[in-house]
Amino acid sequence: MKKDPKATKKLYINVDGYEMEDKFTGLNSNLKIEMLKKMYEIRHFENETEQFIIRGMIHGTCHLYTGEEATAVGAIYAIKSDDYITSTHRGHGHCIAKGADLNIMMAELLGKRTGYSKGKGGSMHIADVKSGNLGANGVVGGSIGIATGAALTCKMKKNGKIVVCFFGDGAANQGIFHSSINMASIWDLPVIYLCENNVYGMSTSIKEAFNIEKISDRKNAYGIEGLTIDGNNLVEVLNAVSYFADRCRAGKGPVLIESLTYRWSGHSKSDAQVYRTREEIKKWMEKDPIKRYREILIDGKILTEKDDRDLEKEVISKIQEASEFAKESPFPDPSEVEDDVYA
Amino acid sequence: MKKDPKATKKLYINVDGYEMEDKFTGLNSNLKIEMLKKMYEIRHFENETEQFIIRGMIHGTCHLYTGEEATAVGAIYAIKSDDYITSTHRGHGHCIAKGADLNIMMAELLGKRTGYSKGKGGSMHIADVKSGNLGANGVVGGSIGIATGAALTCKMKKNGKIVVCFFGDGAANQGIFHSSINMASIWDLPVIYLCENNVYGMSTSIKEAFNIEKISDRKNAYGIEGLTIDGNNLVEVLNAVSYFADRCRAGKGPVLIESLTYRWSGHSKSDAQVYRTREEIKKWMEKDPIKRYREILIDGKILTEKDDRDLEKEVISKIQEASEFAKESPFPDPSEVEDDVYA
Amino acid sequence: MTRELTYLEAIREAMQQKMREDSNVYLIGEDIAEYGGAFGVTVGMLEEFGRERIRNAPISEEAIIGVATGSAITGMRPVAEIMFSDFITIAMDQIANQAAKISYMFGGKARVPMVIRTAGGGGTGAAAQHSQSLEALVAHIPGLKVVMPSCPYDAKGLLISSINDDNPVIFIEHKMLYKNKKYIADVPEEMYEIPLGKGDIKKEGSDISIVATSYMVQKSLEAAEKLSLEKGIECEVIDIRTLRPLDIDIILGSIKKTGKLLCVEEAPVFGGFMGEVAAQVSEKGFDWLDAPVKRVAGRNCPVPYSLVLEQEMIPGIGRIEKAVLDLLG
Amino acid sequence: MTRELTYLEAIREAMQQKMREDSNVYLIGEDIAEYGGAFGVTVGMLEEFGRERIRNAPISEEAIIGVATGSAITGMRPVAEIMFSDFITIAMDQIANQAAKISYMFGGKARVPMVIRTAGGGGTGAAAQHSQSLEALVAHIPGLKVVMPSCPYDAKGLLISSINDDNPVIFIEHKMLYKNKKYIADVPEEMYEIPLGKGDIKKEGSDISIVATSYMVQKSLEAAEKLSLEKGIECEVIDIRTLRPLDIDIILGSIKKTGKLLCVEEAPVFGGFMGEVAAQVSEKGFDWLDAPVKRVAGRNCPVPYSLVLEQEMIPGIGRIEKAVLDLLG
Ligand SMILES: Cc1ncc(C[n+]2csc(CCOP(=O)(O)OP(=O)(O)O)c2C)c(N)n1
Ligand SMILES: Cc1ncc(C[n+]2csc(CCOP(=O)(O)OP(=O)(O)O)c2C)c(N)n1
Ligand SMILES: [Mg+2]
Ligand SMILES: [Mg+2]
Repeated sequence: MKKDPKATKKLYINVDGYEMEDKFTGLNSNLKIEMLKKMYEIRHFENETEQFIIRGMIHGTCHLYTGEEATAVGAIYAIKSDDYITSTHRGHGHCIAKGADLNIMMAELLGKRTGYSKGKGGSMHIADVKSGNLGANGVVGGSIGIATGAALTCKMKKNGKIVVCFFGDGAANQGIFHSSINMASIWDLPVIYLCENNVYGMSTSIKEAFNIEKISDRKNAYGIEGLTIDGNNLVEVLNAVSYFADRCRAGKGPVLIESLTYRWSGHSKSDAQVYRTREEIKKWMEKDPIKRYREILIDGKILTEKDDRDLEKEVISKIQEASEFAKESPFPDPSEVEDDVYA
Repeated sequence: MKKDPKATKKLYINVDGYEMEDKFTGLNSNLKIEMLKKMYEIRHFENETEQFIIRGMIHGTCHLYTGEEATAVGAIYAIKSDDYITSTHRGHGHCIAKGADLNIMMAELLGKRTGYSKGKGGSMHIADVKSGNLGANGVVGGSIGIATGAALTCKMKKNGKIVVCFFGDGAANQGIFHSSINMASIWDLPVIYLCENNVYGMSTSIKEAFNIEKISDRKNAYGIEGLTIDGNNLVEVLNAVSYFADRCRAGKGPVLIESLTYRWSGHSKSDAQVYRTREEIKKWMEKDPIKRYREILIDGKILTEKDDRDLEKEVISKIQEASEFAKESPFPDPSEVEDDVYA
Repeated sequence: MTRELTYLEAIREAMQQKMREDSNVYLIGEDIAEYGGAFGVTVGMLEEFGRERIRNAPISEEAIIGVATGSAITGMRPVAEIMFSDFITIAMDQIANQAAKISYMFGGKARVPMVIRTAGGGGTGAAAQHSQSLEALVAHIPGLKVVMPSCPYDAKGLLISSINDDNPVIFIEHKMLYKNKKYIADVPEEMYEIPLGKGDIKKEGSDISIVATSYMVQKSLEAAEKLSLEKGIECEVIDIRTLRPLDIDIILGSIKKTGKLLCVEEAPVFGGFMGEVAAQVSEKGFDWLDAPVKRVAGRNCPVPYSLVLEQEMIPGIGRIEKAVLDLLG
Repeated sequence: MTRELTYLEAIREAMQQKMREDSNVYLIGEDIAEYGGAFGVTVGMLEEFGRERIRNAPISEEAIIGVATGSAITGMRPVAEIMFSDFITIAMDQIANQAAKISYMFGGKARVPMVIRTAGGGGTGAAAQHSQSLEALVAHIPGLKVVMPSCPYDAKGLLISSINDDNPVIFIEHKMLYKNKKYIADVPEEMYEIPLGKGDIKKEGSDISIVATSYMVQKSLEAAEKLSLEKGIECEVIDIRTLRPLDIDIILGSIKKTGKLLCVEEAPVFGGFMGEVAAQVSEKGFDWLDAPVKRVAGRNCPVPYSLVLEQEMIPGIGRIEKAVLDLLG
């Protein structure tokens, strides 16, 4: 990340028992503003997606990332642009943060030929290998082994890259979580397992699915490092992931980060949300990661209220362009149905 | 277990940080001698099996339990006769300790119709549901979910039973180890996960397959109790399993016990054992669980050298009978091949 | 007494009635409690039966099936739910190597009375990992029974038989049938069994035999109606209902009459279950066939997302009609 | 230059030569290092290539395939070993839902050049969980290629093609062929490819066509020899070599000549892969067939332990001979 020349001496902070450099403060302003912009892009992309769903323009379901923006943006801005990520069924946020083209993404959601997967994948199957996004995944836990394999490539090719593997709290009880992290640990693979603990796996709360306080404590089963962070605080996410990314690059093996956050919308298209209360949702919405980050930037005189409003306006029109592009794009031709089954 | 009236006040010992009652000392002498007898039965059953293998009389492979007798016998004598166990590919020891008929077992190894599975299962597929043995398993880790399900039955039927789930160190890296133990933990199921750490999974040493010192530390990933014990010391195995069996029966949920032991023979029929040294094998053979237990009984004046020799002789002739029975038994008829596919 | 029920309601009623009758029957699966299952099949069951018997599991398909299996051999009669049939792959060892083989490996010394309910099929825009028809993978495994109901009446009777069966039964439901008003039908209130291994002729006809499974039975019936009205062609539509055991006699009986067979399934045609039907018919019905056995099935690709592609991948009425006309050539 | 090699040596040589040529090729599997694999296929490779490229994995089939997949889409060419084909079930989600579908789901934006080597088949007395022939489970999945070599020459050429292929290939070896001196054959020293999707006529004949896979090709050849010597019956024995893609033309070409087809495979007959062959032949070769297509395959049960039962379950020369005679009536 480009450093601000003015910021010379390092500041240190303590996150869940780990002494780490406060990398955020040293970042230059443009980058700090870019991160806010990315969060807006995610927020408004999901709002637009919701509109498409309501208007019945999306065939299939979508899992919205609204409310969790700080985790994707903070984590992905903590690594290099050519590092890898693997994503989940709730993948729009990771995809946008990793630099995906909004037009091409939106086109995919509408099942258009101009989409990332030519309309074959949809919301749950967007990948952009060139930008280092190895793909969303419809199988809960399904990408944990793939991320581990990508980290093996990094190690064997000695290309200096690392992998950030996003997955949910629900995925942490799948067998592949266990066998993959153990393998990464014994082989010192450069992968950050980033568990987005948003309190629920569909309707099942972490209280019901786990008998431990912190999912990050599972690091002890593999002899690796790890911690739990405030996933709605972009600064903390960025600092923690930066700290462990350096560790991974130094060949010190994988880590397990638990990022505490919350999904604002229902699990998917159809969810009556009988399993949680309005109060709980309200409590979490007060911890809006965008509001919190915006305030940090405004207090830090990095942008003004007006800059902020302009930024958000700019993003909104960008999203409008994206949905125009998507709507105007052609559908694939039925004759293409068996293309791409094999390379 | 029947208590010796003479032994009134409880003795306490400390095993891997747990204060527990020394149940062994209170047991009556017959039971103490019966356990030695069971260990002899396992040892000589395996010796006889090895002979059959050498003479090419066994179609298929066998995994011998020689050197690990204290774990099976100590654990199974710590629970009630109608409690359940699940076993592994290295299952002869568990099966014998749980009270299987040696004739019927040996007949199964020779593929005879009089065997436990009518010749359909062989060494890796012996079950005796009546005696509570839910079966060996050819799939490493394959029985961990089954044991957990049996424990669910015990809980739902409130029948006061518990389950001891035997598996190897190698199985502890399978996904089902993780998902099953987590499920048992959140549902407080009465199951003792007993990991027989015999240093190798086939040719792969624990040093190579794990990045942790104690497999029992994985208890922390599920919020359950557990410890590591000397698996070649029958007294310690019996006391530790008794202690946790009471806990399970009291509804306090599952536990993870790691029992340190060693397999004397090769992994299976064909194993050049290039992955370990003669010295290492010798070092472990000096910790012979039978020798150690016999000395405890002799020092404790529970049996004399002569009693011991007679006991072993008696066992040896019993094994001879078993192999005679097996040899004389008829093979199944080809017409039976599709029987028992469905209930 | 009968009432009109949806396919989903019929399935729920079968489970409710068996659970009231037999305390050994319980449900285990993901989000089956408050949420009532991803498709709402178990809505209301938590309230009636409580958490002990409606066991809301973590996302751990392999453990769900392992636990169901272990509880089955020790006296329970679990009904496990795998939310989408695509995820039976995660539990495939427990299904194919454990549950299916326990009776045989142990020489009949253990029984595995369990049902695995799962939602299969496409048409919902859920794409490659949430739309598959994987019945061929389980139908090939000795020790398993495989059931695929096509309507509410069959769904209830077959599920009751499956729960009463002492073997592991894979019960594959179809998402497009669950709530579709079009397929609402009369279902008796009382419990009744439909034997596993008996097919059913859903429409009689003398010109050609159509064998289909699950949702494709409904599509075949719609095609048959059109052909009858527009062209006076009378198709006999056979629903095999259970893939394993397979009622080959009902198929052969029909071919004796029609001399022609069209097999319709949703799964990709290559290596699909209808290959087995075609093979058995070509061997046992060779002398009665006066035309080659044809198959209309999914294209040889994963289920795509975009509606236009999904409709091309999954067989529709048009393809069935065309195949019938080709066969009658 | 050719030398005589066993099937096992031919497989090892293919891997050695590819690894010398391409540093992206590596092996991952259980006990493949010092131990050299459960059957000795990788003996000596640790010494030549070292631990980084001969990755000895913990017992974690699902992670092994997941890791191979992730490394494949990022530039490596993994050759993963699943010790017994029975255990592909543990990795079935990674194989069928991930590796197989990645290219399609991502619209061709990612490639998965990987090989999964695994030992299939019975005859070793290893019973139900170590003897299966599960090729039908993978052959049905679009996105996978499935290869089953029957002899040393094919084994080397097909494995080299599989490693060079940009798609996930399931390469199923047969335990009874590995070291059997009977099947030693000349194999060229240099690297050579046998295209995936091309069958091979192992013996020409005009009376009847026999299509077989893997070890059953050898059994069919032995039966054919006997029939030729004792009865003057000339069987044409076709080894399809790859189940997917399937070379249906070589089969149809043979049937044009013989008018009769016998399919031989080791897996339980019900729902087995030969159902697909029979179905395609009955449809496309209907006019040339002058007898029903017959199948000789495993009995519909798990593989039993006892030798007498195992020999009854798995097809032998006797059953093949009898089926040929029945067909020639
Ligand atoms: C293997 C598997 N099981 C079940 C599902 C259905 N499903 C989709 S998302 C989801 C919940 C996932 O929870 P979590 O991992 O916490 O991610 P979140 O949705 O909370 O972001 C479930 C059960 C699935 N897609 N894959
Ligand atoms: C799923 C699976 N993978 C591989 C094998 C082959 N195999 C049989 S035993 C064994 C080693 C098991 O090690 P461990 O669990 O420690 O038991 P031990 O043999 O040491 O008693 C292996 C790899 C198998 N049977 N099942
Ligand atoms: Mg979650
Ligand atoms: Mg071991």
